[in-house]
Amino acid sequence: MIVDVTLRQGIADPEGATIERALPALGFSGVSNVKAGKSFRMTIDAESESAALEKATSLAERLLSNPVIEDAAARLGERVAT
Amino acid sequence: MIVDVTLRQGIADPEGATIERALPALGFSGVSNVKAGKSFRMTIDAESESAALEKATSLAERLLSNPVIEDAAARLGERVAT
Amino acid sequence: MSSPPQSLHRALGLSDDELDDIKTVLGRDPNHLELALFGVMWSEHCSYKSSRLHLRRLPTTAPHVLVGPGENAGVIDAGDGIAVAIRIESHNHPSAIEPYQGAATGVGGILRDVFTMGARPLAVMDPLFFGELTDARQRWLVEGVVSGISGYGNSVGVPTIGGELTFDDCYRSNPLVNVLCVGALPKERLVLGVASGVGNLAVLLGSRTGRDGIGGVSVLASAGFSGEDGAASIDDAKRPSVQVGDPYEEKRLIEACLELLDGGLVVGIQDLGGAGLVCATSETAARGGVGMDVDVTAVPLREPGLVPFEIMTSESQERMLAIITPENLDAVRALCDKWEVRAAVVGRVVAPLSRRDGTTQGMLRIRNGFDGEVLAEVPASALADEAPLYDRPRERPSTLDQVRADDPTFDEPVGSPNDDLLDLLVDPVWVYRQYDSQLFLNTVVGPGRDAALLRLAGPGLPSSTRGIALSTDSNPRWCALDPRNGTALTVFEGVANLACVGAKPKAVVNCLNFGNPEHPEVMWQLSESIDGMADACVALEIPVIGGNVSLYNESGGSDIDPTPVIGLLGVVDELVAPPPGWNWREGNVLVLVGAQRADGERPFPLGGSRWATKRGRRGGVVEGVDPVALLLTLDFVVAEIGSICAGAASDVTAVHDVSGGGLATALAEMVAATGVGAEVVELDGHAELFSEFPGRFVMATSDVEALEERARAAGVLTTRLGVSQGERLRVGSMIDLSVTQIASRRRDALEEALATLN
Amino acid sequence: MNRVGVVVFPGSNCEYDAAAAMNALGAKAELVWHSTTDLSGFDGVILPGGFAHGDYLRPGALARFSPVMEAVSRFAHTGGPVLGICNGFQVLAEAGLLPGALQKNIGLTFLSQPTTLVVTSNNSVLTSGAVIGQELVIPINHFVGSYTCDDETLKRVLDSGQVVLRYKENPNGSRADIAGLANERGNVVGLMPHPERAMSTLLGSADGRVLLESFVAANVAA
Ligand SMILES: Nc1ncnc2c1ncn2[C@@H]1O[C@H](COP(=O)(O)OP(=O)(O)O)[C@@H](O)[C@H]1O
Ligand SMILES: [Mg+2]
Repeated sequence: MIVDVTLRQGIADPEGATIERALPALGFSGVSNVKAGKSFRMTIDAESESAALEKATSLAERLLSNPVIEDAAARLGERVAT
Repeated sequence: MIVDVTLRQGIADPEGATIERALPALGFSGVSNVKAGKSFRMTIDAESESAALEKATSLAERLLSNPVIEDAAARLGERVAT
Repeated sequence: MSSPPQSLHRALGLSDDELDDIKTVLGRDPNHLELALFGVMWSEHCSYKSSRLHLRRLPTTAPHVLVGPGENAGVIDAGDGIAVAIRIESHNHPSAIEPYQGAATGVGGILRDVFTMGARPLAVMDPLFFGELTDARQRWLVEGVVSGISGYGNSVGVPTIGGELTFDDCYRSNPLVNVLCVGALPKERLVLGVASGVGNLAVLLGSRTGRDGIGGVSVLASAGFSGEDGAASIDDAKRPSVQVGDPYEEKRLIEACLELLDGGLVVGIQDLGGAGLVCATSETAARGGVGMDVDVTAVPLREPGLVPFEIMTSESQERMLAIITPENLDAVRALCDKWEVRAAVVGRVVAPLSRRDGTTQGMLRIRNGFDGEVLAEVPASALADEAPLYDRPRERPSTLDQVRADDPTFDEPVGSPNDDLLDLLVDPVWVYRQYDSQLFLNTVVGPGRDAALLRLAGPGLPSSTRGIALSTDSNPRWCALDPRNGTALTVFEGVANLACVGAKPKAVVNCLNFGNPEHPEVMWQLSESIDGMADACVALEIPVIGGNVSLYNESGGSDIDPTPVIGLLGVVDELVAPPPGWNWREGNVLVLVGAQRADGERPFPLGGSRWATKRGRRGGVVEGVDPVALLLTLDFVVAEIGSICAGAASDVTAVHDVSGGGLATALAEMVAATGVGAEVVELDGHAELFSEFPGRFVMATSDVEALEERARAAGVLTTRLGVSQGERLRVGSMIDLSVTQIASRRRDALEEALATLN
Repeated sequence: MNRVGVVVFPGSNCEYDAAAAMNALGAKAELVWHSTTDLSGFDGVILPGGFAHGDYLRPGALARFSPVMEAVSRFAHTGGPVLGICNGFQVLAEAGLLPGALQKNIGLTFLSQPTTLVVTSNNSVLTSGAVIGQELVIPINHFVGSYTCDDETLKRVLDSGQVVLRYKENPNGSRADIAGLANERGNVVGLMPHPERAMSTLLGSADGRVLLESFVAANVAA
């Protein structure tokens, strides 16, 4: 299970902004809206995928994020095909 | 575009371990292998999805992760119309 | 300019009377934007409308005061061509909602107040107050606040050298996070936040503006939390978008601003704090007696769609407003580019309007484009200085006599004094270990002792061998019982802390954390507390050069205990050797120096002591201290320790003032620090062990006759307490503990308490 | 050593302290802005402590791309003495001038405290004047100071005497208690503790002198 924690819309993201500012000097152009976030991977014992997802969501909201500034969402652990 | 950065196998993850230790007391059982990672979301101007992915991968490897301790992978997020 | 609906002013926190005042000032109805500007500027937080009347009673002048209260920071002349700036502020309400960012932005804000004066910030202190450590939420608050201060302070590169740490359930939903900053500057670089020179430009430096804390600090800090659990109930309209601190931006801003000042490129400079741009522009204009045109469209935004009201009142962090001449614009831009600091011309200084009576009035005009539509036009001084002044009703709490009568001083002790003593020992090392306390190579005494002591040195300062000492103190339990006496004793305690490092007090700053001023009992407490501070400062001849008032610290209708935090700044004339600290050696004689008993009916009062509070006994009487004896004692200790700092040989090997936890705690702390035990005479029961009245010092000496002789000559009382020796602390028949037991308990108490809460 | 360049990145904060320590030992320190591309004329280079580029992303991750780093790398390759203190060590590791990486402390908090270090090799510009086994009390001040590397690298740096300083009591979870590390040649050294903060008993310890004196005594292309 993977929990993604991102800053809420409108909350300042100094880390993302600093990385973005540094990019042109490193030869990366055309990159914008850089946002830094956190992710947590874990194994959850549960009867079903939906039960696991529910558990992860509750974990995400109660422990892994601060809802005042962050959004959290849980997803199943397979890599999204690219 | 989203870049996920995770600690390499075998590298100590005190953050993940601390979270895992705290879980039972909060009433979460059956959660194991907690690993803390980072994610970076960004918009990349590119001609094609594959070009964007290539750019993101290069960014992931050259800047967003430290190969001594971290793995990085890029994947597509939502597409933004330009 | 359409006029707003009836209730808009109330939603903005303005009373009906205040709306009438605004109409009188303007001679017409205000529009929405104007009303919003008044709403934030006339909030309690920005205008001090409930406290200003009382603050006037504080003594604020002395020959060495260069800048007193009212500016961004107070400034004294510390000698050798160096001026020292100091300021304290609260960030209580934001920290209750998001402890990390609340505390972090508190540090950021206080630094800006200091470098605004042209001073390089050299040190921070952080008095903190939380509920008892009994649940995971308090732990979350403690860890969040401490890591916020650590995360911001360390990264921005200013050492945190001390603070306070108090746990009491009155702070359960209302943690207090106060931050003090001290900085230094070459005397001639002193600048004030003044706009002058018609045609000059107002340049906004630093971060882009977002919807951070709109109406935030000002509105939040001007209304209590309604529900039981502060954070849970603030969900609604009052919840501002939380401000996020960026220490890296602030670091570059500090360096850029100091370079601008060194280069003589600015006329005036002002930080953006509570109430953001409207506050900075109206205050600078008001101080300079000029008008200012502000172009809201010129303000760099972090996100699209902000309306003028949001732009003007946003509390986005890490921004400064510099007033410069147009000729210097290019140079200012170049310097800002070097530091990667954004610089945008957002305003112009304009001539004040002439009024019919021959006086002039500087107008703050908010415009849509420099030559565009005028969106708001109000007298700058009306916003900045002319908020209504309230003499709110005051009333001595009706329960106070009863509470005072319930005096724990004569309680029969239950259990063993050994356990009582162990229970009182807490080293906040878990907190201060997270703070860089040594940057700039000035820290002679860091956190964990009586006062912090710094060399008076820093980049760009004239050379000096002086030192500055800092202490923050509070005693809410005393102040709950007797705000006047309690506050005076708190000042005395701070001065005693300075004496332990050989420093003479030069200035006081204070942060008055109180409950809801609309409660007459709270106003009485505030007024009494201010009088107590004034009395103590007059007696000691110390000017109060700055402060901050944080009201509405209440939740669920109950107010915190009155919590005046006293910050003291002292100077050591010659600092070439460290003060002796707590490290006595084997075989020293231990002497109690100063008053032997309190000045009242109770020789060893326990009302408001930590010993009594631990037992749930919160009543009693706070006795006074004889100021004459106190002054003699302080002078004596300052002379003794000051001479050691100046490099002289001395028989004095250790010194520590008696404060929280009383004499027994002071002895145990010294035992823990040195690893050498002590054999101490019988004392007058648990009251003498644990009574906390200030003005007493434990000194250790290798030549007791010589010390006694010097004390006698100075008119200071001494008694021999015993001898430092062995591996146990024994006090008569009452205390018998091993050195390791004391040391490990003291070191681990806090960390263990936190660890049990998950 | 005559001229020492102290590199200043935006966000550095120990540059004045490092310069003061150098000057106190008779060298002449000059602050060098990170956009500099030429370090010729310097006899030694220090990357000081602080939070270069805010430590955003990872400490040192952005700083290693600062223009000055190419010059630092050239200077190092020609044998010039390079010292990275705290953040400077992180930058050198990110830049690949020293092996391994630094992670968050095991306790997940910033640590500011005195530590006792043991000199384990004098095969470096920082420890050449110290005695192996000598104990030094020097403070640490970091959040990201837990040294890590793979097993192979660990064996190599231990065997070759590249580990120059180890903690007597490991405060942060560093592998093999590593506090300071040199490159193979011994001219590039990084350490997490702050020797410049241990230059005088007035401030608590003078044990850092022996290290910085060694550095000042080092010669280019030693
Ligand atoms: N929050 C904190 N941050 C940093 N240092 C602290 C903090 N709380 C307490 N300290 C330090 O711990 C020591 C003990 O504090 P305290 O018991 O209040 O001292 P005193 O009784 O002498 O006033 C002081 O040096 C103080 O600066
Ligand atoms: Mg004290």
